[in-house]
Amino acid sequence: MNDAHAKLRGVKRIYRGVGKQPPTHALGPVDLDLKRGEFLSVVGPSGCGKSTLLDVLAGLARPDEGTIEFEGKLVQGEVPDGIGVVFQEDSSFPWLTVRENAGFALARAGMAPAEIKERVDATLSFMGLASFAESYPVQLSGGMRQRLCIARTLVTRPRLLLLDEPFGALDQQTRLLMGDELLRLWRETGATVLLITHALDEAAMLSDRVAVMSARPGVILDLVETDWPRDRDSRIVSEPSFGAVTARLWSTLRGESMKSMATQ
Amino acid sequence: MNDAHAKLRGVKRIYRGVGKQPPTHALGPVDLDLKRGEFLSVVGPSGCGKSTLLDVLAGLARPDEGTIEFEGKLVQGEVPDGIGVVFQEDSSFPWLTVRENAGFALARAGMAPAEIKERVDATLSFMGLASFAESYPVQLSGGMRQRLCIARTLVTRPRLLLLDEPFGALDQQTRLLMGDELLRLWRETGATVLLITHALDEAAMLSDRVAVMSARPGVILDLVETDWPRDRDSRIVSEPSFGAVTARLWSTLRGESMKSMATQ
Amino acid sequence: MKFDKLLVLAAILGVWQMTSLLVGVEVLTPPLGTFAKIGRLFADPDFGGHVWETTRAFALALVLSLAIGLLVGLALGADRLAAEVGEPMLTAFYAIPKVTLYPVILLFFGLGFAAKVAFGALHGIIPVALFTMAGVRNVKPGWLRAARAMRLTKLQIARSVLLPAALPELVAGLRVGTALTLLGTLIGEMFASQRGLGYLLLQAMERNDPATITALALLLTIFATSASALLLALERRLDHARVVA
Amino acid sequence: MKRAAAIRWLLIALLVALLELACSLRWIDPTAIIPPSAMLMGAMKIVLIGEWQRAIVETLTTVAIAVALSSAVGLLLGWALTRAPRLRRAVDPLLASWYAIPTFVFYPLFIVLFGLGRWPLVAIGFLFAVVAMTLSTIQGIERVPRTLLRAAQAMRLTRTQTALRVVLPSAAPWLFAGLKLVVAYAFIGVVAGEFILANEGFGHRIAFAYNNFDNRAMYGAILLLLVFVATLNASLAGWEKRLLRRRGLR
Amino acid sequence: VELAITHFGVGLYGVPYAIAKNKGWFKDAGLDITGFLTSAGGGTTVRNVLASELPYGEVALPAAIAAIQQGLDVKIVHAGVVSLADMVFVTRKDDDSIKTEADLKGKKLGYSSPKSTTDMVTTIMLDKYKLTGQVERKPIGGIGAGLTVLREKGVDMFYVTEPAWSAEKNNYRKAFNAADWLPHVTQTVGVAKSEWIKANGDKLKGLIAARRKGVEFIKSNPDEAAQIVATEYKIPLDQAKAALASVKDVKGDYWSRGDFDKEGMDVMLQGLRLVQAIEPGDFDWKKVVDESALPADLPKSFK
Ligand SMILES: Nc1ncnc2c1ncn2[C@@H]1O[C@H](COP(=O)(O)OP(=O)(O)OP(=O)(O)O)[C@@H](O)[C@H]1O
Ligand SMILES: Nc1ncnc2c1ncn2[C@@H]1O[C@H](COP(=O)(O)OP(=O)(O)OP(=O)(O)O)[C@@H](O)[C@H]1O
Ligand SMILES: [Mg+2]
Ligand SMILES: [Mg+2]
Repeated sequence: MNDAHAKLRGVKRIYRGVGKQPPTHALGPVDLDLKRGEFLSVVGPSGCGKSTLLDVLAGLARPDEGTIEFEGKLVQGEVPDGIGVVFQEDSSFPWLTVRENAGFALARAGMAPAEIKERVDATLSFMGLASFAESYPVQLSGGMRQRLCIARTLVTRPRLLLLDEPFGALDQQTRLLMGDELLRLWRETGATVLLITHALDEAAMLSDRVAVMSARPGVILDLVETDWPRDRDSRIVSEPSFGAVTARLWSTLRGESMKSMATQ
Repeated sequence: MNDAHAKLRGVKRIYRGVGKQPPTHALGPVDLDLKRGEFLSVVGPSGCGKSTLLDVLAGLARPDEGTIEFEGKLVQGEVPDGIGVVFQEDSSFPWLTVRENAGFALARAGMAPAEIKERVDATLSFMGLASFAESYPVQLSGGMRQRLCIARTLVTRPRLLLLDEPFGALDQQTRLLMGDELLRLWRETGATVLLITHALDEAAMLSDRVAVMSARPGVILDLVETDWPRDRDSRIVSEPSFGAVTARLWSTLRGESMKSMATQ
Repeated sequence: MKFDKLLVLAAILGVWQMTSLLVGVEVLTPPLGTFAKIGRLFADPDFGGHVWETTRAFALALVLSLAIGLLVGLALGADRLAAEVGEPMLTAFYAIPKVTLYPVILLFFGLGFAAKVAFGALHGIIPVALFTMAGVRNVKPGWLRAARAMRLTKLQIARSVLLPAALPELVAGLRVGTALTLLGTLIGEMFASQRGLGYLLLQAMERNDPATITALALLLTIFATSASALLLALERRLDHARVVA
Repeated sequence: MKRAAAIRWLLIALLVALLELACSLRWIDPTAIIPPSAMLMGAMKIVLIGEWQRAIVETLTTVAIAVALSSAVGLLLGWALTRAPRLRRAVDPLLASWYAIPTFVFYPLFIVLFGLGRWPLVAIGFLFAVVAMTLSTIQGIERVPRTLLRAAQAMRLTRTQTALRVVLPSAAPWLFAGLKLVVAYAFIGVVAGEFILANEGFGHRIAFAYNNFDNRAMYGAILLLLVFVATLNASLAGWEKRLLRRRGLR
Repeated sequence: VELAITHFGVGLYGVPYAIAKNKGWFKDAGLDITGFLTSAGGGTTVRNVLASELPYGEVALPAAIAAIQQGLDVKIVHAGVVSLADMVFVTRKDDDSIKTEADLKGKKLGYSSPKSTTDMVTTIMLDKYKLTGQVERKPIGGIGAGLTVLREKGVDMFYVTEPAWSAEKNNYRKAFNAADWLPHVTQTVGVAKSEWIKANGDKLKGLIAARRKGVEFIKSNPDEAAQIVATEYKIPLDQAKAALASVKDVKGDYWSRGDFDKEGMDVMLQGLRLVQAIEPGDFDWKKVVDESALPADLPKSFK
């Protein structure tokens, strides 16, 4: 596979317990190829190892088994250049204003202030945060803080964008708007996107492929291709085949979630 | 209105800005009666003041204008007995195990250990956390932590339950399961429930009434009655009138979200 | 604000005066007597030289304490292994009575200015390091993960994340470190000197001159308090997050 | 943990070996530093001498009292200051600057206030240690996440329950940092106090050895002191580490 | 360069040096002495001497002995203060129950710290007056602490040294002087690094000679000497005068011209053994003393 942007082979992750606790086998083995420029979503029951998958893929944690390659190079214990991550939990810096937060990575990379300002202003404004540029994160609502974290990563224009339930705290309409913005950016920048989400319709609507994960330890049960055109937006939900995709995801997932709630 | 469990009259909340920042008018004026034993959902665009509404209703913050009554008594600067709150953000205690977290409020209230154990075990198990009872919150996934916070509040069996996007980090199937559990509990305990959510179908499916809030400053634009039987569960989604309810919510909300993203 | 400070000041003076009355002026010179003594000290043409001597050594020692302390603290706080290896050694070493290290200091720094500076730094480095370490260690892991995901270098993480995130602890460390460096410099001066405030203090102790002792102690406290207030003001300016919360 | 200990011991062994070598090759003046082997002999001799044993017990008791007092008072003081922000702002600059006062010059004052013997030394150790605890407590309390306090409020916890069940455990990592400083400072204060002023105790014995150029006794005593502090800290550290681990804070 | 002189400015040991410097006699001997390094405590001063550019200084005799015994590279080159005339034992002003040593019976006597000079001196005294065991001795610390305890009635008697005593004269009652029962005690000696002595015999001779001139000057010109002490020590002239007079009043010389007083040194040695600061047994002064730089006209005690 020559066009694989990132490659996971036999990736496993096991958390050691504290004290006498037994270890938790959280993930894998997972084999997955992320094609260059594709939009892939991952869905799976709560606690199945989605965030763990993102961690090892980004190089934030080492897998206990298996290898990860990004752009042909092994990922080991360090986040490679070109990857951008939005975390599930709020990780905005409370000591910086919204604007400073958003421009943080750029400033550290030594970009010229004028260019930073331009990029940040543009991003904040389509994130609906323009009028809060001088506020601090504590002054934002939960959803606004989540949008800030997305903005902070988007401004860096990563080649591989990893998003962990980035719209979890947003209302449905805002979610749709954000989804469309994300699609637009994805088209414009040609980036590869991996989106972890718990909204099946969102996964179905945005993605080229959707990976369905099993209950913990998470392995990939199904990989659904959507065959949407590249030039799509949220109106795709009215396509007849949309229902088929969500139905397939739903049927696979249903059983896993039940299992996961029962055994955990 | 004699059966009003909680009463809001002209409630407003304005956050002072820091330094030269202008104040933010976040909420109101809001007038709302929560009927005893009803299940009311609140939906609204991100940043419209939903969490703020919950804060003042619970007595965690004082409104800048207006009054709140709970069970006939004024709520002022203190959480009245009988109210249980689940916050939007993770508020589990990191130094306690899952079990200890869940039993925390009961232990403080002086309940007998045996009874605590019984209640906690039951709650953890239907929350799908039974096998993680001895784990610490850092060892849980985002969704599991959210479930823990719900469990911690449910064990206290409040008469008025306030939930701020409690299922935000859960996958759809788990969400449905949780929703059904919540309905069951609601029926069994006869509690009044106020649920803040950003999933319109969830709001439509669970509630007796759904309040739709405007963009900031949030006021109540619409109060939709669903007329579902008390004895319902998630299968209600297949009712023909279900579509009508969500459509109505959707149409009101759409414009507000757009407004909110544009002006913020 | 101002009023509160004046009130506290008045309270301190009150307690001081009362204690002085209680234990006798031969033991604790009362406030007025101390101020008068300070006036007389400043009137002495040699006093400026003594102050300058101490200030010089203190300034250098302070720079060393803060710089080395911060670096060590950051390194230990950021790396769990380094902390587990280094911290017990640091704390244990710190508890050695510094006086006994005098022969070692003499051996490495000789007699004079360098030894004084070394003594000052010796007192200051470790508290700065320990406070810094504690602060850095308790920084929310999520922020560090974000920083790593942004591919910040170690230095950038230290500067742009650890420093602002642990600012209150850092400033506390710097404040304690500053005061202790001053004390250390002074003790260094008591070992071998013919100039400096430490020398004056030693003379006053040996001659049983409580007025001078109290006056010098007050001067030192005023000095350290000013430094402390300055650092606090700096912290308030930098730490927006706390202002908001 | 095992690895850290191993590395630490290795490092210590290396340093010791280096020092031993430097001393035996006479790179270092033996009147300034003696080889570790000689220090060890000195230490062993000390533990066997009754006079020293008494001194050690005396000093450890004084330190223990100072540690107990200063951590308790520091905790309460820190807590009180966070409850009274106006007072806090007013006294804040004074908190740390207090360290610059050469406490031992006020020994006569302490004698009048506390009499002869142990208590003036306890006072010196206490004064030295209490601020570290106060500052750490303030920090710990200020760092309690707001959402946890809100949760406590929502659960209708009383003030005492909130303080004991939420604030205290949440601030625990900072309190631990403070406690470790307290141990170090109490030792420093008491031993230095004995060194300069007292007539009993470990510090005085060290001073005597110092003044008599009895390097064996002096370094032996220092070695013992290191062992005391290290043991105390190690027991704290084990506790602390469990606590941090649970919270994912390394 | 600076000379390390123990308790310079707070004890009278340094007075001859102050005069020699003030009079320019060090310069005459080809030495550029710019000031005096002081410190409290014998051990530190010896260490300072060794670390100093000019490795010579005046230190307490017990410290010198200890240093040499522990293998430090110093020799005793001349005697310094050979009397305890500066050590005054005092009581509270209103307490006249202690007039003679014998009155100490059943009283509380303070001293600085175990194994210190005051420990030895009081031990010897009690022994001499057969009071051992009948007087409660309490170690207290420095003079400040001691006087405080005396005032607070924690002890009935404490010691004060000159020139501090001259400043406190009116606040306490002097009972007696340590020199009353121990007329010969060598308190301080000049020490120098052995190698340096070999290479710089002339300089050392110059130093000793300059100091000696200082000692003689105190005798011949007490008023001017007091004047110089007042400026160099930064104390009031009256106090300087009184302090010099008080050590002169006591019989015997206070400052040696440089020559040793073997008896006084042996007393100190005996004291050190008494408090177990040095091992019992023979002690060979010849091994620690180097008389080569003493002026030719002064008697040599350890040939
Ligand atoms: N630090 C940790 N230590 C121990 N176990 C952990 C740790 N982090 C996660 N786990 C366990 O690993 C499993 C997978 O967690 P992960 O966070 O990857 O789930 P997730 O799929 O992201 O879930 P969610 O949708 O709820 O966020 C869970 O069972 C969790 O208990
Ligand atoms: N502590 C605060 N200080 C200042 N402004 C605040 C504060 N908390 C919230 N706000 C502002 O109040 C408004 C409403 O916030 P709130 O958290 O109630 O929104 P929300 O409806 O819960 O949004 P979300 O769905 O994103 O959680 C927002 O515009 C926010 O910026
Ligand atoms: Mg997750
Ligand atoms: Mg909210």
